Amino acid sequence: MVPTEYYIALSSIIFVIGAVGVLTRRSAIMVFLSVELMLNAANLALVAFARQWSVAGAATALNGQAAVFIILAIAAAEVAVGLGILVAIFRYRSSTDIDALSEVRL
Amino acid sequence: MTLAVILIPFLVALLVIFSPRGMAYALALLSTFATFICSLFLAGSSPLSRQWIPGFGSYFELSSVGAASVLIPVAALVMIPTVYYAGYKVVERTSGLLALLLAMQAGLNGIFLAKDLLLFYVFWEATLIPSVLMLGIWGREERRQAALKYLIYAVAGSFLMLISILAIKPLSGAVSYRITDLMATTPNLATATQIWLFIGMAIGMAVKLPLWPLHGWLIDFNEQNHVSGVADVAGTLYKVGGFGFFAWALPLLPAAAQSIGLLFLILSAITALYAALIATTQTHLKRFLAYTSLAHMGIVGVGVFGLNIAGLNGAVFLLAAQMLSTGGLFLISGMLYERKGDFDMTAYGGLSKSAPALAALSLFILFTSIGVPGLANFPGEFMSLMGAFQTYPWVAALATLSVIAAGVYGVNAYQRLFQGEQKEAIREIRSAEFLVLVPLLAGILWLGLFPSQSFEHIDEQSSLLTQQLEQVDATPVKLAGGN
Amino acid sequence: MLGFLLLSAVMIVGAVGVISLKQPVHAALSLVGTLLTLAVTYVTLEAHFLAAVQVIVYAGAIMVLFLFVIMLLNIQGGQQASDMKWLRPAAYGVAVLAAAGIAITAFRNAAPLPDAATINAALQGGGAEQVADALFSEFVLPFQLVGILLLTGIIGATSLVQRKAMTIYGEAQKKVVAAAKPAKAKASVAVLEGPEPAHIAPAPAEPQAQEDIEQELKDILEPDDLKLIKGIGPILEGLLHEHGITTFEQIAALTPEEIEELDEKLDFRGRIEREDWVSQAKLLAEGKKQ
Amino acid sequence: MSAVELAALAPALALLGALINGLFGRALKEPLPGYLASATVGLGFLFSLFAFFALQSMEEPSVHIALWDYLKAGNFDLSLGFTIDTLSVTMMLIITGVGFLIHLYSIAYMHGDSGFSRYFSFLNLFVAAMLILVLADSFFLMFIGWEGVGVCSYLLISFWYTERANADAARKAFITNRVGDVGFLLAMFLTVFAFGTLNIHEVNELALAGAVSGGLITVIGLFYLLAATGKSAQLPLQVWLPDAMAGPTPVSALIHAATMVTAGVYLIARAGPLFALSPVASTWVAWIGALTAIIAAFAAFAQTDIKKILAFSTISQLGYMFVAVGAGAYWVGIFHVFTHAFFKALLFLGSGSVIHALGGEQDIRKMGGLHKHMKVTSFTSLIATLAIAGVPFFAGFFSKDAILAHVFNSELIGGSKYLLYVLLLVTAVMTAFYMFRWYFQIFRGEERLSEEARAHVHESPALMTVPLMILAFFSVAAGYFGLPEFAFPNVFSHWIERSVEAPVSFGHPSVGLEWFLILLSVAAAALGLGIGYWVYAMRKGEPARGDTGALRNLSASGAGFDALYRPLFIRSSEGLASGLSSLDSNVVNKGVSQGAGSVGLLANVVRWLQTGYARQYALFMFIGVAILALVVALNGGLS
Repeated sequence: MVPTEYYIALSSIIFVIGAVGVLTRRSAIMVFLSVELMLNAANLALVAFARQWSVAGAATALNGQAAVFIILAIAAAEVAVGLGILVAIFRYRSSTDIDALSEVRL
Repeated sequence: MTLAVILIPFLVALLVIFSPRGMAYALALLSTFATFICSLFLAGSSPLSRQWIPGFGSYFELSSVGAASVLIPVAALVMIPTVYYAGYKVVERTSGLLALLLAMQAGLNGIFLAKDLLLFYVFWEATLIPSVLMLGIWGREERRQAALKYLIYAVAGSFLMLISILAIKPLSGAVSYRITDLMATTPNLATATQIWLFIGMAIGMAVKLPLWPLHGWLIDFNEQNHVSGVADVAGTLYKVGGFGFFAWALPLLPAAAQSIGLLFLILSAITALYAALIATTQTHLKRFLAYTSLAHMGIVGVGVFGLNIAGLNGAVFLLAAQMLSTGGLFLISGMLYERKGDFDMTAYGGLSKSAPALAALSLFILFTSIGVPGLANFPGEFMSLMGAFQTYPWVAALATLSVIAAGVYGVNAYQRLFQGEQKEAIREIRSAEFLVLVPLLAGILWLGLFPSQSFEHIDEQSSLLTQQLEQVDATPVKLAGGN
Repeated sequence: MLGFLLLSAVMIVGAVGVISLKQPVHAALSLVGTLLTLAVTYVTLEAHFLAAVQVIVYAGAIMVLFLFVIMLLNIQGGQQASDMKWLRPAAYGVAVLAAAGIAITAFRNAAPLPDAATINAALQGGGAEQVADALFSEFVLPFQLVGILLLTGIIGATSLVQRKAMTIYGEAQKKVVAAAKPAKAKASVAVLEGPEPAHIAPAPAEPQAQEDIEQELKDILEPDDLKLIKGIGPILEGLLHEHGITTFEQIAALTPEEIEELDEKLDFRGRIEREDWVSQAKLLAEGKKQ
Repeated sequence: MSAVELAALAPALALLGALINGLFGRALKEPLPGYLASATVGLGFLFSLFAFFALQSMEEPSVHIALWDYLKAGNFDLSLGFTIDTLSVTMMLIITGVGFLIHLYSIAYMHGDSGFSRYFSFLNLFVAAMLILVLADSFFLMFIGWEGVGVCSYLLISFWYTERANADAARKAFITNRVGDVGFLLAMFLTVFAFGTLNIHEVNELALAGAVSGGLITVIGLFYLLAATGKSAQLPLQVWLPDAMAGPTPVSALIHAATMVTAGVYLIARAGPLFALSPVASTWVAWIGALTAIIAAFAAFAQTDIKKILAFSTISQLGYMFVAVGAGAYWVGIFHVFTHAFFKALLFLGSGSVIHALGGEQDIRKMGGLHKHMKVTSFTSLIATLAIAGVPFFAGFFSKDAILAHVFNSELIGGSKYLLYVLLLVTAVMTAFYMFRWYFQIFRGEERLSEEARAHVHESPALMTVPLMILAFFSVAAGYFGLPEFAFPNVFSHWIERSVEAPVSFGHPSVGLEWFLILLSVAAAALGLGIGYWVYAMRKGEPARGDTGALRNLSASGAGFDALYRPLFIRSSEGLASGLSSLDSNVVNKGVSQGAGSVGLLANVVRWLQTGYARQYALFMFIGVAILALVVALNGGLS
């Protein structure tokens, strides 16, 4: 079996790729896609840890996987609302360039 | 009773938000009356103590012993006409404003009653929200700027204060955040540690006091608040910085108070003189009032940092008294604005002719504000300055000079508004408006003529504080009358 | 190990694709690939139920939603040059450091895996039953909360997307009703007052009204390039968008009063009339239909 | 309640009158508020009389009446109470007696004024405050009255507020008084510092017992002196009193001549033991008094306003009183307060009668020959003029002579006393001179009335002339209470010295010298009157010549103090205030909102970071993550 650290390394790579995407892409939808990458990287780490810490008969063995399930559900909600905002913004400005959305500035 | 003065306004505030205008008004008024009546029975009411955040060693502890049983009734008294006037004068989103006023009162009472440092902080911050919202929603054209400025000052100050508050328990090894536990251990802290903690707390409190040069928010805050002056009254009640020093910073960190109190005393004296001088030049009515109240706060500071029991008592008393006088003046500014739509004092003149009663009442409150004896501010002002004089004569003498400037700005304002040739006749005070001022007048006379009871209450707390202060210092603080 | 490396390679390539492909559709598809690979990886980690959910919910439902939005909004790739050029190299640098940090930690703290039998006994393959056990005992409160969150999300998303269409639909409905009455009585043409956003469209009869609704919906979702009107630049276009004007038809239908109002609100100083936007827009609108 | 304690009701009565007139005055028909106000003061006078007689038959020197505990802080205790002793009762008699007459007079004088009830409300309030001032058993309560009379003075000077000049005059009076009040405050702070109490009796006892060092007592004394100069219009705070004439004339009579301005003298007499222990402070008091006396007398020369001449003469006479109390002759100071109250009130009321008769004319150049139109006013004014000039057998002669004699014999103020004596003697000549001018220009000589005034002129109604006559009687009679001690029985000194027990001793020169001193002061009065007669009656004086010498201008400008103070204090403090104001709004306040200024650098850094670009914020966050990860990694993992 492949040891956990390899999965963690893979997870971290996917995570930073996602992060780079968030930082470098200007289209909001692309930023969204990159965020999904980051979420999934975290999920991968959780699943890997669930296997690492599994002890026979322990009730906590599946905690990692259960957490992943919850993250999935939250991700679904996030995507739904996020895309809704995206559509609203697009209507308003006919663009999804997030650099143009700098009203939060003081 | 102890809990009631917080719960009544708070719960009614919740109700009021969702009520239609008329009902909200009635409810809010009822609440202020109920709170006032409850507050009268505060002295001697039983304290309250429950575990609150056990892991943190924080208690939900309230007690009315001391300054609270003076400040809360006065604030409650001021709230009655304020809410009355707000419901009567503010037309847009009245329910919301009333709810915020009540929430403000609840938080304020919490600040005065809290005997647990964390609880105190929570109330301290909680009151920030209604005051910002009132400014941000009901303010005038440049309210956003003003609110932002206020927030920056308040939040930055509170942040430093929070750090000190969180640090004080672990550093001192106290078992809880209750003041009794803290007071038992914190004086043992090294002086250097105390000074750092003190500075953190002091900045947060100095912003709210406010102390020069951290007073920048106050002027815009008052200038931009709703023209009725209602929110300014709430803001006036909210000047709790002096109370913070009195009730927390000084008793907890006596060594720091002894070693750097003088710095703050000098700043207070500067504040008093500086603000009073500037007030003499102001022609914008609300800015004028802002500076006058700042000058009062300077004297409060002088009383507090004089570290003398007479001055401490006087400062807290002045804090209560100025609620009445400054609050009254803000309400009068609202009445004048309603009549003429202007805060520029030079646009007025000779109003005594058409509105003699309004002029007389204004003069009465103006005289209160500049410390004419027999009226509310005077005992506080006198004792503050006198107390500080016993420890640091020169600084107190400097601050006393502001009395002259007070005379100048007082008669300047009266002359601009009410004397001279009448430029334009205005409506005489309505009976509804008269009712607004009556409770304030009663309070002013009561505090001005019979302050002894209030001083007794305050003394219960300040004598504890002076004991703390004496513990640290090898050379005891010279007390008034101690030959 | 070989399998893992292979999966990793596919996943990384997919991830890089997500962030580097120009067209959003391509990027999304690349993400689907990555997610599917991840599902397979879950299987190797004894999480069968999650693998299935990953495929169904993530690679399926969520990604379809993405694709739908991308296509609905017709988002094109291609970026203008950013005014924060330094951001890209900085991001790469930080990314490498962060990844290195995490990886180093992982390898330095490497612990031996429990033996296969223990894992099997504990996870039991991570089937639906086992995960459900955990969810409904240990995680029951978070699970409920997630349910509420999803519900809130649905409502939020619906209201965000639907608001404008709903109002327009409501207005159009009124028009239909209003139009139907005179149509029955005199079969004449009813002229109606224009709702906000400014758009006056005669709705002679029911079938036309229905078409109108569709047309308006289309207007909202598909803005015209107002910059084609001489005198309107990107800034003015933005301002007009803010006031709900996105199509040529809307400009063409502006009444003199409305023009005056707009002029004042947007501080155009009479440009609308001077440059005769209305007739320009009329021409353009006709051109669009053909 | 004994007869003595009844006196404590007097301020309450006046306060009640003020309250009724203030609240319901507008509902009352015109003369009623006036009679009501007069009644309260008159009743107060009766009570004072009871106390006066009761005190005479009493063993103990004073009666103390506790009012209520005002406040308490630590072991510092402020309780309010009245002291009724010979000194305070004397003052009460002056205040309520003269006050009563002036109230009556005002009913006629203020007839038809729209602020009739307001006027009487203020006047009553003033009497109440003044009574509190003199009855106070502590400096603190005295300060309450002290500020109270200041406030009432402000209200009454600006009584006709629609004219800017009146409001300005009131403002000036109030602010100048405030400067003195700060002196009072600081003096009280020092008193607490030194004695631990503000009770006057206790302070005096402690001081006499030697509980406090002489240096400290001197400083305290000097601050009380500053307070006294403010209220009593002495150098350097005398500038407000001439302007205060803007108020109604009876107000000038009551407040700015007979009562309020004497508060400074009263204060020093009350704190007599304190001053007696400090020759330095006493010398200061005497010198300030003497300088004020002569400078004010000089300033009175060129005044043309009927009331301003009297204002400067008031300042000058108050200077005399200061010299008296400075020399340690406390009863003499009070004696002059006593006699001065009558003849100065009479002079003012006489002026009021003239102003009333001429329909508001106040310029003495446009008067003259009024004697034949208003005989009562003229005769009574003549009596007052002779009294203030120090002509023998009139009240002013006795008190002024007592002052001169006591200065000459004083052992408290040391070597400079002869110089002071000469100054006062010169001032006496000047006083007689300008008072002659005052009387002659108004009542004698040729008529210079304007057409309008001529048509208007008439003797005032009985309500005004009767008080004049009563005051005229006392302007003569009051002096006989305090005949020269060396040859006659002097009831006044024994009476006052029951209350003021200050260890001051005076030299006792030979009887011949005493008579010589009296002769000197008679000569001074005669000389002044003679020069006056020569200049104004024989040579037809100033109205013919339009004199405009530099000296004359200096005199007309009140010795130039206003011109000096304007740049020195007023302009400079205004400049400072507006400078601070712009500093505050441009630097201190802009600090946060505009990123510059006080918060400066930090604000700029924060602003640079706040670009509004979400991606940039994300980068910062990510940098944080990377740092965390690296720190954990380099620290060797998590465990």
